[in-house]
Amino acid sequence: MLFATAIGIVLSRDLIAVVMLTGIYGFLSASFFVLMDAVDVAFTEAAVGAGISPLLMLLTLAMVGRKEQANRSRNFFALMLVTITGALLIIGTFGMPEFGSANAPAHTHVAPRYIEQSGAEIGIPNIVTSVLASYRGFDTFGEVAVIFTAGIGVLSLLMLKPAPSQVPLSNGARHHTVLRIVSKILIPPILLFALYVQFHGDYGPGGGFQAGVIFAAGIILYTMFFGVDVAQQVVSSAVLRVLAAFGVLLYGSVGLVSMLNGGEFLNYSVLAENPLTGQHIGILVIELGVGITVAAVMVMIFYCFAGQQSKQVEAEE
Amino acid sequence: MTLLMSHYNYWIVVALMMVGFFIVIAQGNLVKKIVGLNIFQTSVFILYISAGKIHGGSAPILNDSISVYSNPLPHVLILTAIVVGIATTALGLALVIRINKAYGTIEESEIQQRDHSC
Amino acid sequence: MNDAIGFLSGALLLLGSFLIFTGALGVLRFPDTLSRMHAAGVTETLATTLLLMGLMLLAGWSLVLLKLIMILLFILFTSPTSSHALAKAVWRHQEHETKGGRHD
Amino acid sequence: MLAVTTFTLILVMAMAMIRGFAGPSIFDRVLAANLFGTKTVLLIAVLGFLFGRPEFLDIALLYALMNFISVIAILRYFEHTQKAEEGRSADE
Repeated sequence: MLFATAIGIVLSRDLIAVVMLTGIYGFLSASFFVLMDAVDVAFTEAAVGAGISPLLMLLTLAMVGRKEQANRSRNFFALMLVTITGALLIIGTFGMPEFGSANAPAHTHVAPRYIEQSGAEIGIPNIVTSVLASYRGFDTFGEVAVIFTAGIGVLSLLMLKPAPSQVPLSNGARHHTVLRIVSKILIPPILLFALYVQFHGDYGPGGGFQAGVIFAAGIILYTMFFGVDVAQQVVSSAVLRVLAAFGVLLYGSVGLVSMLNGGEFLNYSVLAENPLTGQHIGILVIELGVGITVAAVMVMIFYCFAGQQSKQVEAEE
Repeated sequence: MTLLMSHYNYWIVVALMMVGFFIVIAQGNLVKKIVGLNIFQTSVFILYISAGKIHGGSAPILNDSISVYSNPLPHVLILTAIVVGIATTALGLALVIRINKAYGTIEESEIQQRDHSC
Repeated sequence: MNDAIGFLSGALLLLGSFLIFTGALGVLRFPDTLSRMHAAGVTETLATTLLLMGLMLLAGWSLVLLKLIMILLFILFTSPTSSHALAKAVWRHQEHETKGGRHD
Repeated sequence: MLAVTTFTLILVMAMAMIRGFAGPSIFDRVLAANLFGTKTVLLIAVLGFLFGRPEFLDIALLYALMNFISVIAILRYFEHTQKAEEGRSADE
């Protein structure tokens, strides 16, 4: 089914249809991840692949137009190249271990240690969270920094001049009474759900990345109904910038504090008398940092895109 | 036959990857190229996740009643990769918007024409 | 008692599946957008409710039940809303088309 | 029973997808995507019970949320472009 969707994306010329299919594709791959036992990944993919990325593409399309031109000149060559590469890769797969076998090399190196020891060393049930936040804390720190940098990049490309625009997107939403009221009812539970995901990440699927995206989704929903300007009065972009940096700094400072307490950078065991409690505190705080950064960057990116859009409307009128 | 049954996940990955690759090299539209890039990315995610699956295993959340877990390590890697992926996608789309502003089009061929003519 | 609950949930699940199938058939076969939307919108709420109720009976009293109720509430809120918005958009679009036609 | 439901759901998802490919108007595609999303929510819930680990309903909840948001976003987009077009034609 995934493959069918992908083919559909290739064939479709109307870019909106492409975006719709991308959404379906995201849902499908997320379901696949659930089947493969990767619930945390499915969580993230559902929020990102099926929610945020089609949204951003739509906003882009609103600015650049939706029709694609026919372009057949290089197709034959491209098809050849793709077929050859694909054939080579398939030959390569014959050397790969069998699907689902427990003896594959990937399962014999460090993973058993994580599965057997993390319960005793970190003390939280969700192994993914403990690997993410504790064993590979350095890595995750890097990822958060990457997201922060991407946020800065988008900001510098689409710098939003704080000119008070009189034509916000919200004009169209005034007569959508049903939609407005329903979304007003729904937004608080969404934000609450985000917080639940944030703090429940130790025990079930969830964590900072997912919670950040959900929180951003709630604010984006609000923005879509009430316009960028109104939303900026609630969460201004200056606050967002500070928050994005604050998340990264929070993460880093946890590392520094553990160094000051005599451990290594990001070694949470020294944060409290009992190493397990220390790990708990450390993971909670850095997940919070991750969540804040992700949410702030996502909303920031959305503001940038939507702000461009309302500026363009003004330019046209 | 056993080979078919035991390696089909890799073939799905290869097929998806090639579709994404095809979109990136053959299509002139920049937004569509980004979609293709996303498909390519997802195929890599699927490769990792399916490598982490163990038959009869369950999701890696500790529970007394379960003894076999799937490998949590690929999950961690892909989790962060997805979020980084959306960040880069956003950056790419922002670039597309700027290109559209500067050139008035997002078709690769037209952009090249304009570059050559001036 | 347990048998009765199992039977009841099975019946609910079956009925829900049947309704969903009819809805999808309608979406696939009906001639124009608005009637397709009708097929989807009408079956969606009832079928979803039936299915989730069947699952609730299986779940028994637990956190799972609470989550199922949350999902049910959420779908009950959003599904008619999005149908409404979609129908409105289609209607406007068609009106727009005909207006444009008259102008030409 | 659960297996039957799962099978039906997958079948329905396939049907929605056909509509998504074929859909003559863009609204048909939106409808298909919406239907697809709702069915995915149900599928995840049912699968959770089928595999005996029903704790993962959070994911289903998130799917429902995302489905709603994307449908609303698309419709808002249409309104926006339509208004822009109307503005343009009024200028001309």
